[in-house]
Amino acid sequence: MINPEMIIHVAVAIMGLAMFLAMIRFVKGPSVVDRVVAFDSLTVTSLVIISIIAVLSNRMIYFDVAIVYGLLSFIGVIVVAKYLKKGL
Amino acid sequence: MLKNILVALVLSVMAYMFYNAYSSYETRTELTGMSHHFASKGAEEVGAANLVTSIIVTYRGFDTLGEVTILFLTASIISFFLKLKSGDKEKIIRRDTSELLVTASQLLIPIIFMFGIYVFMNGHLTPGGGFQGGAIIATGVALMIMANPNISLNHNVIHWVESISGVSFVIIGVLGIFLAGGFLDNRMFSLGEFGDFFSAGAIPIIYSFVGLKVGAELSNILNKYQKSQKEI
Amino acid sequence: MKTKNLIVSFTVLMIAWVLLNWTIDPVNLIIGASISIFLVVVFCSKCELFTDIKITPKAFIYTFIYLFVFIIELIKANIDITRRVLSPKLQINPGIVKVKTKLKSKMARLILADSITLTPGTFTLQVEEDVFYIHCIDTRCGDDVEKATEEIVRKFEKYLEVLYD
Amino acid sequence: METIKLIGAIMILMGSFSLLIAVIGLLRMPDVYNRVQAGTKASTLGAIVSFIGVGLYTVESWGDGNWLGRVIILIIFILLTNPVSSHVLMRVAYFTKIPLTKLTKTDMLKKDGNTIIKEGENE
Repeated sequence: MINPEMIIHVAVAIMGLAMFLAMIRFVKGPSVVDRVVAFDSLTVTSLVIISIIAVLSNRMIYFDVAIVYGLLSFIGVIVVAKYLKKGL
Repeated sequence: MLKNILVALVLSVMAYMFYNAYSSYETRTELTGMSHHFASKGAEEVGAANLVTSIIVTYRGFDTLGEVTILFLTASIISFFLKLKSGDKEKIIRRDTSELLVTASQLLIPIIFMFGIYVFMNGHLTPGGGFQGGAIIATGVALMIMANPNISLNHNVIHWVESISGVSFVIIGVLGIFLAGGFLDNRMFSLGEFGDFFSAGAIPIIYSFVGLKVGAELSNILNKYQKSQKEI
Repeated sequence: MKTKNLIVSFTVLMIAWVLLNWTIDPVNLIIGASISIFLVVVFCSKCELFTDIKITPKAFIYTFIYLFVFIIELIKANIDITRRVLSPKLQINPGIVKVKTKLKSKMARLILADSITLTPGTFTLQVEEDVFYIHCIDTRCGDDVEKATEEIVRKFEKYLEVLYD
Repeated sequence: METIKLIGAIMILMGSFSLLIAVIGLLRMPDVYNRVQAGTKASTLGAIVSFIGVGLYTVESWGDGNWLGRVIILIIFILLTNPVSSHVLMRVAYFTKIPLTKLTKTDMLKKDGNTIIKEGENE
């Protein structure tokens, strides 16, 4: 039988690679929107990683952190959008 | 060039300071006297599953009152300075918000408020509590302001919520002197069963007031920002 | 239908509360209900999110059919994106096309736009009254509005018409 | 029990692949609009599949803990907010006149004359 925890560790490694690649786009991105998109996918990836950490350390309470983080990323994207359109 | 050198200088000084702080850091292997008392007796004395909450609201309840006051002061100062800047004339192009964002925000805002209320009512069981819940509520207000730029929040409602929750916080603290051991003593109500929703005496009530007060203060700041934008 | 809007909003908030607490302890439910009533009175008396929703057995069945169709489309979208992204030569043919929708209800339009965003190769760029401008990663229909509507919108619209007036 | 846990772990793995695809799309696509498309679709599905996997992985504590409720809330939240925020972002990209790629075949919004910009600049 394959150990499920091993598979999760592999998945986390892949997500780490994804975050690294997103960082490249974040640094390179010619426009602000590019950077925000890269940041958005970074956030989603880290949401998943937070939830996996919650599972592995068996702490349900970390899920609240994930929910609040998701909420803040949503608000953050809208704030940047408002800023770019000039005017709150 | 000079600017770059200055920035590099400041950064290196900061790096040196951080290095010093880091190199002199040792992990504590045992609790100090005070924290030993909190860690061993806290759960049974206060009855809250979250030890941090019990310290913030009961043992150090007076400090929390001070922190909320500091936040109030900050909000007042920010609003004072924002009013001054209304002289600037700068053209702001306003485009109407996307219809989808308006609809989605109408759907999301009640749920965000619900989550904020959940966070500060469960402060004695889960991480979070008054300050965090208040911040979540303020996030909801921020979404509301951004989705409808023409909205004007009722100034009086925010002030009433803030004042009433602040006064209630103090009143519960004073009640603690008469009904239990001292100021902000949570044992005026029964401690209940450990880990239950209704446990830890007055902590959920105190934390709800803290949450409402923090939420109202932060909303006040956001509201002032929006007002100052409009005047331009 | 003011009351229907309030009742549906209340139900949504109660579901959120129960999911957060994950208990059906009566005292807890009463607290949740009072918070929900407060929030509904404050926020949902002005908005008209659910005024047009239909609460009939047919609508109930169609909700599940809609979810099924949506999930199939979501998986298809990802296979599509994977194929495009991983192929050595980028096979893209982007463009902005125009489609028309008959839906009037705000909520139905939100669901429609979200669904379009998450389905293969299409993305809602701009919403004006009955016109959606859609950025396609692969435009096959060009400037033909009718054809684009048939291809992109109809598959969701026919279910949403049943769910919302 | 073990099998459900394994299925959950495999779903998390699938989700992580989808997130990787999203980021590769971000890197390879030629302009902002196609990047947003690839990024949003793949990362939304990746997150949802991963959260379902997390929900299945914690099968042992469905009875007492509230894992499942929070997982459901997160899934609904992602499904609702991610398309909306990307839509707002792409709209901003269009209105700040970030150019479309040269491969673009047709632009109906430009042909119709976008009314939103005109209205805005009157003010």
